[in-house]
Amino acid sequence: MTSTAGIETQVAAPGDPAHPARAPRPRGRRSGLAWLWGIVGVAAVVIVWELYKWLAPEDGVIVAGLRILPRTTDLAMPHVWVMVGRLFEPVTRQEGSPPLWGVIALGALTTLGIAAVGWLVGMIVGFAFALLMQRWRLAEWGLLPWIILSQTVPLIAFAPIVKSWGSRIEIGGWEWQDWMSVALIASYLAFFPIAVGALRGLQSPDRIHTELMHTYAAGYWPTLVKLRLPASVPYLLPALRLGAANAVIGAVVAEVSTGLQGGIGRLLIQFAGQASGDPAKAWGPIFGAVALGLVAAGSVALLGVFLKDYRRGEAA
Amino acid sequence: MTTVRHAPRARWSPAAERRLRVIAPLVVGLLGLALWQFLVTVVGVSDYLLPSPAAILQQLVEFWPAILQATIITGTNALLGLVVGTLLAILLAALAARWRAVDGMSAPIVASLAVVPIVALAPVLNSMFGADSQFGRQAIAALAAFVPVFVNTLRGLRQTRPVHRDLMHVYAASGPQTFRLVTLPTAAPYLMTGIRIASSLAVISALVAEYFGGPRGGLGTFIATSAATSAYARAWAYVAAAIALGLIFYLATALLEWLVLRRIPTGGAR
Amino acid sequence: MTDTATTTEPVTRAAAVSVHGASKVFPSKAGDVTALDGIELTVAEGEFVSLIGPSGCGKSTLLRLIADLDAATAGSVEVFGKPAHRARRDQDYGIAFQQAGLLPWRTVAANIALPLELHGVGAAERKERVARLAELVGLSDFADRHPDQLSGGMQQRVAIARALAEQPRLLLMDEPFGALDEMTRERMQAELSRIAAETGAAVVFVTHSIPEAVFLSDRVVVMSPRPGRITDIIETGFGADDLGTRRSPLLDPAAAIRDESLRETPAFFAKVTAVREALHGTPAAAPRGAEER
Amino acid sequence: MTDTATTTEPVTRAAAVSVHGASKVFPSKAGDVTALDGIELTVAEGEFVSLIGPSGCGKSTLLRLIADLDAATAGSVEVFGKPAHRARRDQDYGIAFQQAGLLPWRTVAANIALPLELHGVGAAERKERVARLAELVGLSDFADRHPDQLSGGMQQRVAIARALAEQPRLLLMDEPFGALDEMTRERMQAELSRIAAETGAAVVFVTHSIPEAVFLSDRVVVMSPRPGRITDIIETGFGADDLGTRRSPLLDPAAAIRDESLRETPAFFAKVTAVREALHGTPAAAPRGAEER
Amino acid sequence: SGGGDSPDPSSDPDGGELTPVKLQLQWLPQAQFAGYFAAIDQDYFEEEGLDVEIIPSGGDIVPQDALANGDVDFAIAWVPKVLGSIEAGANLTDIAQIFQRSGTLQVSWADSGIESVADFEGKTIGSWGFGNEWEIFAAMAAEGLDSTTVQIITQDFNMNAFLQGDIDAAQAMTYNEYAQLLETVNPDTGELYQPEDFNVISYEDTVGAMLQDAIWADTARLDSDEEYAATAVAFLKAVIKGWVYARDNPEAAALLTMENGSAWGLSHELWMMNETNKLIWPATDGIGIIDETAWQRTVDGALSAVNETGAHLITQEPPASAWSNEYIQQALDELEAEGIDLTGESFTPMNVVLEEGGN
Ligand SMILES: Nc1ncnc2c1ncn2[C@@H]1O[C@H](COP(=O)(O)OP(=O)(O)OP(=O)(O)O)[C@@H](O)[C@H]1O
Ligand SMILES: Nc1ncnc2c1ncn2[C@@H]1O[C@H](COP(=O)(O)OP(=O)(O)OP(=O)(O)O)[C@@H](O)[C@H]1O
Ligand SMILES: [Mg+2]
Ligand SMILES: [Mg+2]
Repeated sequence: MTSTAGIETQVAAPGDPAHPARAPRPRGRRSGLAWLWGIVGVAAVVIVWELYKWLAPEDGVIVAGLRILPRTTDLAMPHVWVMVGRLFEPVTRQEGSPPLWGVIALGALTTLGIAAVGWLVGMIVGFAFALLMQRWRLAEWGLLPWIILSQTVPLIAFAPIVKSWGSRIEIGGWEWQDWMSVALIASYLAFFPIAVGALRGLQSPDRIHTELMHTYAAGYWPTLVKLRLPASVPYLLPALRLGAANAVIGAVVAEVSTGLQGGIGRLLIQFAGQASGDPAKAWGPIFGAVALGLVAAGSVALLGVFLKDYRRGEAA
Repeated sequence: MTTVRHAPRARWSPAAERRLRVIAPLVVGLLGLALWQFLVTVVGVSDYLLPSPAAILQQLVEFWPAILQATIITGTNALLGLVVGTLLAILLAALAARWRAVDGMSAPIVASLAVVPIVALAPVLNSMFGADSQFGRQAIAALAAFVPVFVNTLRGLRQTRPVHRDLMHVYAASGPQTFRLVTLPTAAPYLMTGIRIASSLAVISALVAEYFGGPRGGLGTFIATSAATSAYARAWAYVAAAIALGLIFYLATALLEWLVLRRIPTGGAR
Repeated sequence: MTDTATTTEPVTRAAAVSVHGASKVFPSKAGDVTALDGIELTVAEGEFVSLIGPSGCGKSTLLRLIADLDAATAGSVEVFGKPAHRARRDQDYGIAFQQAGLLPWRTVAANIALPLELHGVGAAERKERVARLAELVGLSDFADRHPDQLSGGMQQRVAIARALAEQPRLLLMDEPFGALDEMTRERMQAELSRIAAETGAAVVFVTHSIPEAVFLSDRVVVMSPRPGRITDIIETGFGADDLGTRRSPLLDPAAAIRDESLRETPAFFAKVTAVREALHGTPAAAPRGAEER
Repeated sequence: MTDTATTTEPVTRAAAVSVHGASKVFPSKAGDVTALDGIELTVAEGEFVSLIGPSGCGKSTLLRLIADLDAATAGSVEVFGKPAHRARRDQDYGIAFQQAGLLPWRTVAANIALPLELHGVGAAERKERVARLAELVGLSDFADRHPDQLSGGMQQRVAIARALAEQPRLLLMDEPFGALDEMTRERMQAELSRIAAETGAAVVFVTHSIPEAVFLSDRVVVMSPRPGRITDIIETGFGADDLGTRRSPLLDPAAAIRDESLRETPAFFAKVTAVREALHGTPAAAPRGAEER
Repeated sequence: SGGGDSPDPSSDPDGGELTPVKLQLQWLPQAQFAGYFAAIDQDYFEEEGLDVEIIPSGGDIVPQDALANGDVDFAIAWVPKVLGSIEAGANLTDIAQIFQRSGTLQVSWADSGIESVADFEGKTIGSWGFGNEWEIFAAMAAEGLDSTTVQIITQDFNMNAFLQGDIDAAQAMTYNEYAQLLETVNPDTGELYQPEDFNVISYEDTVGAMLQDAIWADTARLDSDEEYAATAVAFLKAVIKGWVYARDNPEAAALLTMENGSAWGLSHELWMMNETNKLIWPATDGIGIIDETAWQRTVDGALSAVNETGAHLITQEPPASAWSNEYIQQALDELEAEGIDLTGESFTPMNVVLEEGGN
């Protein structure tokens, strides 16, 4: 739920961004209701899944040679209870093998750590770009198109380069670790929404406010600290949330791409390799990855609680 | 207290501004290319791993027909995905805007879709829809496009101004009339923004999905294949085509957005 | 002009608006808000009535009850002798708000045509009526412009034309000039006075401005908040030769049109002072910080 | 009260504002716009001057020249005998706009403290000054509220307190009450009159409202557009005992404070009429559709 | 036991200090690489004065690139892919051909009628891509088929595409994907699939057969850096001992791969161990010796293979430096003296029972 709101940064809202569309409702009841409907929504997906699996032909629904609805074999669509049940069975028959969910949780935590570093780096870089572009319009014109374009480069194409270049970095006793390559790639996905959101945020103060600072003969830094940074919070929060989700996606893909051990990306391909003989096992890390993304985006949303004074502009 | 006159940003005449807006990114791009070529030829970063722009260009020319073919395949997948994803998103957003229950129910699903990595989805979709068709990639592109379009459209559908709603009520207008005359035009700019964001996502998703199974022939396949035998110049030639494809999608949707915004001015009237 | 006026000829004897014992309560988490309480108000055909009062006294709410945009909690609201919702469905009134509320993607002409389109008026007639309305509000040259190409005053005139599109015998207006600067506002007031006289429509007009209310109205209804009540009704008596009703425009439309020079007469100033005193009670400033939210 | 007033004691003999032959041209793609042309204006210390005129006549532009938010194309703009940009750096004036422009994330107190913070006033002194200012505008009880918890009028008072924070001898205000409803507005006018008298600051006040200008000012400057020019200067003469300057508040602050009852005097009405006529030329309505954008 | 008495210039001068070595695998840890894990586990590397770090690979890490860039010291990679890299400018040498045979199969249903490469025409053929498709193209080229006569589908990580009929013939390694098929329940019988259910074409039996897992070293360093050359020999010695251990103790070696991060169950790893052993042993000339005919056959296949874009894997013969038996021979010679069985003439594969899901 939190990250649906997170995508708001992608909204280059035409017109007034803080224009309240509806009368606010009592907050507590509303979020309680939202949770309730959310649970109903998930339940509906489960029911549709099972109903479809029950009713539809094995080979799916094919129209004019194109399969428009999926196959219903156990290979393609395992029963929900089988997928969930599998989580609580051991990973392998080997003695002492931990339950599947434990391995997934561990992998998810590892990835979360890496993604967090990537997110931090992405935030710093994104913010630096935003500051640069806010300060000089020429920088904005010159850089922004490339920042947008950067996201059309398939990151898989340069994952090996990042790993290779990274592995050559050695400064004193400090050596580049493989997980840092993954974090770097994660930061590449995370920085984009943050740069764009922060730029919009830093540019968001009304003219009346910038002119006020001008009449106070306040220079660049006081204006930044007293005005632009606080004003950017409502834009920054969703951007950071989106950045967190992106960082997780980037970390997972980069783990797969660079072959890093220990994270959920590794589990995704390992268990996907076993999907023929044990279809339900492959779904475990998928659920794990989704949960991971939701947790990452959700925890950033918590930031908003601490910054709620800076979000008053949203309601006013 | 300081002598910095920061408030009025440097002012250029509108014409100069328009020119600079084009020139600035070009200069940055050329500088980047020059730096790249410099790293490879002068500093001697191994040409093996990071081919020079010149080498990439040469491969681009040599494999032009194949690259074009691959671009068309990936582009078609992305386009179909974008169109289908957009239509589904509009439909669901309309339902969610109409019924709170649909909104609440779709929230966790949309949120999940927004955070699920392609590498997790691709094998599953290949199993469900068959690895022998492009459908899996199109489905992934559609899912990738779905999220931003849905979120933006839903937002847009809620921007209907109370005064317009009152007006339609006063005219005793029917639900469909209100939707056609007020709700939809109000949401259109938001929808367009969503589509613009979705466009590059659709391209990149369709491409990355090719890494994880399905028919060969697209850009993703050949980036991977070329890289696997260290034909990096060729790989980057395909990457360049991918970037161009993403750019085309982005520009096309930006143009669409501009056209719609021109027909539907949002500012001014209160 | 004459044929817009013909619609008033088959006059029903019912008042344009009659509100009896109407009250409106909004439920809220911090307890109910009584926006209106025991409102009694009758607006005769062709009469111009202003509602004035401090913010939150329920002026808009009362107007919305008449327009059937909200339903009264108690009491009855009738428009031309029918319940408000019937009147709305019959399109017996036109309405204009503080915000012009034009559809930005439609031209001036298309905005004016909107209600006609919705009610299935044929294209040819629509075109002809829109042309006449644009003429009436002085915007014939701007028919093909979009709202964002117009000034605030011009937008408001389009909104008024739109409200008049179906030749209603009742016009409801909620601070239609509130967003305009004072000079444009005075000009618009004169125009509205002329238009109301020409069409012979009754008008219920919400405003914050005392001079505006006095300048335009046959009667000024003064309201007070918490709960919203009518505290005073002041007749202006300008250009009227019988009590409470403006001289029928059919007899002499020009006589009902207020002139700019009216603003500089002592009679005008006296009425302004009367309304001010009705509003403020005493002319002293309110205690600091006690202003309502 | 007295110690805010002490700042006016080391009075320089220079006028608060003196503008000579100032003009301002904005370049635009459709040719240059002459927003101001040959403006001559002097505002004495402690004097209250209003600028009034139709939209686009350059009122805001003139105020912005004085505030050094824009630079004049020709002519000179001096504030207390210094060039405008020196005066800005020296914080010789306070300013308030139509929108209160409070920072929504700061409390009332923190908003008032903003300029003090920026100019390195120590925490203790800041606190003490903010308390005094909040008291002055009657918002002591609201110091810890955030702007979104205040009404529009209260927000405007915070903005005025902020403008007064550095005890400027000149206050620049661009339609500060433009967004308020008329009743709140009248109350705010009375308060501003009191505050101006108490602090002894000169005020340059932009407004659209004739009664407002007349009620507040020692002199009303009437402007006309295209190009923006001063067409008339009208002295009100209320509560003044010498020409063009309000009686020094040091001598008798109370005498300078306008009273609500002033609005109902024939003298007031006469001045309103005078300003109206200066503005409109003839009292007739402007031709239809000719209103400027 | 043998480390001390072998001449080892890299460890001797340092007085017992271990030489750090990085080895890049070409996929995740599994029994395909059991020999290397065994060499670590059994301290064979340490005995040779080496401290070896094994780096697994993921989807996009190309082992020979990691080597060519100097990120690692040795890499495991298939010969044809490296030939491509060599033509692209990498300067690498195959110093030991661990797998003597190709382990690639093309699996189809028993009733599909696909009995040989010639039957591919008009069919949908699966491959993993990432350079694994060249063997198919080479075998097809030998049959006079070009890449446009079949539809190639990129397989993902499992055999679902084949099991669900999306592809007619799937690429499968004897030691991995083929086992995956046999670990899957046949919905018709409720039992696991049996070998009779499938037609299996082994590329080893075709002209397209190419050499697979080989140990690659940096040519320039071999030539210029004596210490590196000596390390290579020491490294190979330990690796050979590791593979001998894996041959003689398949269960222990299979378990070892699980300890090193494989997510498969023991049955699957044991199968893989067994099949991997089959690709290595018996090694007539000694483990790791590059058979010149097999090498030439691989080169010829690589020259003839053309993919659907018209791209060639290689267009000219690789340089002579691309392979060398010098180091492996030296290693074998030294180990010979220790009386280790380096040919595995007597190797007999075991019979592994696969379990459902490979868990
Ligand atoms: N939809 C609503 N829900 C709850 N309370 C409402 C609603 N609409 C109006 N109110 C309350 O009813 C009272 C009257 O509101 P109304 O808008 O009619 O006042 P008004 O006289 O038009 O004020 P203004 O001059 O500010 O427009 C106010 O106290 C207001 O808060
Ligand atoms: N930044 C600007 N660029 C170009 N033209 C401008 C600019 N600012 C003002 N103008 C023009 O200068 C003229 C005077 O504008 P100004 O804002 O001073 O008018 P005003 O009297 O304050 O009007 P209003 O009552 O609407 O606030 C107008 O014609 C306006 O279009
Ligand atoms: Mg109201
Ligand atoms: Mg202005």
